[in-house]
Amino acid sequence: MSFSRQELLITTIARLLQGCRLVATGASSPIPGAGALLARAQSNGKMRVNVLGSVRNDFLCDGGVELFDLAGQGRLDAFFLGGGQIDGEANINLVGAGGEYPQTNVRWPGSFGSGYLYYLVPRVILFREEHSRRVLVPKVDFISSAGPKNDGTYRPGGPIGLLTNLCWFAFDRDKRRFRLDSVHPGHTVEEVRDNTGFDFDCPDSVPATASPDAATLTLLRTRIAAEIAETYPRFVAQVFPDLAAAGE
Amino acid sequence: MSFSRQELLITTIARLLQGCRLVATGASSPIPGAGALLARAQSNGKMRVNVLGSVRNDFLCDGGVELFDLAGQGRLDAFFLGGGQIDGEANINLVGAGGEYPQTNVRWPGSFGSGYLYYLVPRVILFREEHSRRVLVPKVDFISSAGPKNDGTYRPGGPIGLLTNLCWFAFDRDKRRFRLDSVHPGHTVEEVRDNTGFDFDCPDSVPATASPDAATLTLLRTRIAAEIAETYPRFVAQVFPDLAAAGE
Amino acid sequence: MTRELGQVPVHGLDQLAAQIPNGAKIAVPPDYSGVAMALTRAMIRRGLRDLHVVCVPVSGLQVEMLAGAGCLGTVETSAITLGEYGTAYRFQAALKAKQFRMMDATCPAVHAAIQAGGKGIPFMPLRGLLGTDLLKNRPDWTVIDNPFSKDEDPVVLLPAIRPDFAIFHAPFADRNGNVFIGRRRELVAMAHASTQSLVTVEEIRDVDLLASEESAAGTLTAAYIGGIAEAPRGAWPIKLWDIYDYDEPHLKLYGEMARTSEGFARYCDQFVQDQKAAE
Amino acid sequence: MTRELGQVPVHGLDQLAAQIPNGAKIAVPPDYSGVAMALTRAMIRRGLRDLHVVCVPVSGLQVEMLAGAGCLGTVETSAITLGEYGTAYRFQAALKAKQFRMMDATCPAVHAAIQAGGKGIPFMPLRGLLGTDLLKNRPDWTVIDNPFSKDEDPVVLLPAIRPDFAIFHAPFADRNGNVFIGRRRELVAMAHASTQSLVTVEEIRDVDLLASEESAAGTLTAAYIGGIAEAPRGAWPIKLWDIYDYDEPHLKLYGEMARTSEGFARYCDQFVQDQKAAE
Repeated sequence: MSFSRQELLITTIARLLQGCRLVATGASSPIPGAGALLARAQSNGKMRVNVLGSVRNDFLCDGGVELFDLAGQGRLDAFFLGGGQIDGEANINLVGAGGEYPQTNVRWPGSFGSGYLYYLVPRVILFREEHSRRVLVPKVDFISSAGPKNDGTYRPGGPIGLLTNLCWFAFDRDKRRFRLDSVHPGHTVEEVRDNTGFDFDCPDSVPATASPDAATLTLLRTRIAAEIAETYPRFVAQVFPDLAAAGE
Repeated sequence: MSFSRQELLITTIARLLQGCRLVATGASSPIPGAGALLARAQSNGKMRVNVLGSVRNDFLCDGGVELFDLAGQGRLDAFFLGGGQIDGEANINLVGAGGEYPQTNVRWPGSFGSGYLYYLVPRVILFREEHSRRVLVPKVDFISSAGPKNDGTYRPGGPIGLLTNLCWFAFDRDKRRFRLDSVHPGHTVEEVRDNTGFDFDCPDSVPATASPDAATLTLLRTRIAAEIAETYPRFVAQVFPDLAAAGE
Repeated sequence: MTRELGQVPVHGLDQLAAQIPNGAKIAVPPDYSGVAMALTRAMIRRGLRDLHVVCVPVSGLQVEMLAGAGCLGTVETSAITLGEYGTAYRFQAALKAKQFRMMDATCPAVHAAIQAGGKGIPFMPLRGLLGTDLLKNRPDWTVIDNPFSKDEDPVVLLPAIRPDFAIFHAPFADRNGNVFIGRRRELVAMAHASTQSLVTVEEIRDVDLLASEESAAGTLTAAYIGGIAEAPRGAWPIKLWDIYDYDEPHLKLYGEMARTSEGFARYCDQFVQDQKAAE
Repeated sequence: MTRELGQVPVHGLDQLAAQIPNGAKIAVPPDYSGVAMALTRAMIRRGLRDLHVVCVPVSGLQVEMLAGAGCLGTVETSAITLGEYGTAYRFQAALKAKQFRMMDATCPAVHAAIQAGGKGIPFMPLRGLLGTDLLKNRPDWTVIDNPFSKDEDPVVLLPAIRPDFAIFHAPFADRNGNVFIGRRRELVAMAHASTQSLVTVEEIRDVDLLASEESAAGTLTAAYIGGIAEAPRGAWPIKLWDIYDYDEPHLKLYGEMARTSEGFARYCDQFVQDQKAAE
């Protein structure tokens, strides 16, 4: 069965979430949301997923702070962070680039919960579809949240890796470096190298990112697409047009 | 109009609460509760009263911590504290007496919120009906909450005085001593002196505690007695038997 | 097979009590929030030992009975009181006999330390407490100079409390294991701070508490809950909110029997051991 | 004479805005909690200056418009975003022109500092933040060594935030001035931390929110509220819970007009000044 770029990202995310008890997704996150719901469907009822913006898949009752308190309690196993810039030590920048802070040339919305969740959530998946030297820089201009330093400070959380349109980088916490773990079907190591602004470890042979099997794709295109459509109808209309059409 | 001991205490408390915006009473406090409701009735709608254990007069919605948070915010103007022992520097003991802590000879329930509210609430009224050398001691055996020390530590709150069955002692925060301010009708300075275990200032002439006027007594015996009966029916049956009979 | 509400297992009372090991740290609520008395009796039947009980912020008959049954290792509380139903004789006797460690506190200190546990922060500051024998007898508390103040400004820091279990009784759970707690927010704080909550309920209702804004506002979400048992009148002989009141005659009977350890033993024979089948 | 709900005065929108002086510190909620946009337009009409806006923990169109109208002195927030409705042009332009002081934060830091304000404690610790430029650019935050840890353990302390006003929009107030806030507990935290809350509501209902446990659980009690104004569709063009949605065409129109300061001025002429009578 053939699959789209988004379907590969979703199924890859679902694989990265295996074994989690509690996963949350933030604002404007249809692919992580679908990935988490897929992982839940495959977990035999062992995983809880909280999709921000959902009604049916949001079980929080204690206001906006509860997600952060869950992380502080050690209950939140996985979360997703992006970045206007991400560097090779896994520092992320959600604030702005160029010029002098706070009068940066480019200003993004801001750090949201990253300055906290990145430190507390054991399995943070860095997720940024755009894979370019503009985004993946040698050094971020502003550290919204720092990569793990191994300096002995309290830090149960941190990145397990970085997923883009081209590849999956695993993050090696000891070496404080990314390692190219798999390249998505149809792309090459050279393409990754050309479009990455930071240094990373690269084994001699890099496998292709595992393709989803037919059963997983079917599950995704039916039940999961329907579930995520509640929160992200436009995303579903675009990525799963058949389901969207059937639903109308 | 004649009045009972309890009615004098209630109307005295109401007078001490004049000008407060927010007053709360704790568990097992029918006289402070009635005093607060009387003060509210006389405040022209300027006072809020929260009676612990009431349904109609409890406006808190944020759990047991809200009362303490209100105090921390500076919103709670007055509260009542008692003590198994109270000494001349206004230290109070709600834990136990004799022997060595925690294996005291006598053990009382515990400090409840006193170790906090006494420091935060500007107008704490110490209230203990029993006026004896057993209660009013030279020095408490255990400090559940300390009298003001004027040592520069943060302390917006503290006692304004001590009300007993015999008298009203005002607390002089500068001198860290009680001053006998008024003796209840029917009692004498000598009686107070004989039954008080701590030293206190005593002017040459001590007035009698002001008796309630007829209008106040009428208000108390009708509307206020009915209001407090919701929370303390047995108290009302005992102190306002006419109202209790009429209500049956 | 164990029945489940969503991902929350439903147990019998003794099964639920069996989740708790000796030495566990448990958080319990005050009478007005809903005390799991039926579960407490199951804990006594189980013969639990060395429990560290954190009262949020006070307790009554629950700790009194755990004391009488020798279940306690530590009591952390702002008060133990049976209110107008008399003296906590078994608690006082066990305290005097040094059968447990006593950690006297003040209500907002327990609330703050539990909130710190629920936020995953290492400590919480609290005003007040300076100059008290409470502070003097709590080596686990510390005083620092407020770093935000120009002048000397000592402030007490309370280390976070992270109980193993929050244990309480509530009116009902829904079909997904969410529990209605109304405005008893100390239950939320206890549940957030604890590794898991063991909850008894009057009944399980085939509703979804998260379906409406009103009911969701008074709900503890199932993610915090490790097990539920149905226990009609599970707070008895303590009241439950405005649903049922204290059983006054029974509490008077308890007060009389519990004056002596022998009397307490007879009480337990009659109302704890023999109630096993009933519960 | 002003109408009152219990002890809470009911004002018109411009009267309510008139309570706020220049330089006031105001706390505002995120879009999903209920933003008082009609009141924000009244604040712009009033020509307020030098406001210190604390976003709990983020904001969008509200701060964007206050920036465009020159009302801001300080913005303390974890993000300013119009989401899919485009770029916050006026906010970005005012920031670049140094028209206000920017205090970048992370969501749980704002929540924690507001909660500290509501508890009356001087500060709250927070994990995380170490090594960030957020911390480096917040001289009001400080780092101490956790006094409860044997090893070196730096932890950030955030000073409490005590705004003058919490400002938000809610579905309804009851006849006693209590406000239904559902599970939007950041509104409770904001109200507790602030000297008073100025609240707009879709409607005033002749009910008593404290009468049932369910409705009381989702209620902000009147004691915190300094004034209420009725403002049907008062969050427009932002959504209000599940009661009404974003006005997408209007937000697109705003996004187009607000690209330039001239366009923003025309927008204000049309939708802020001229709406005075309507609001």
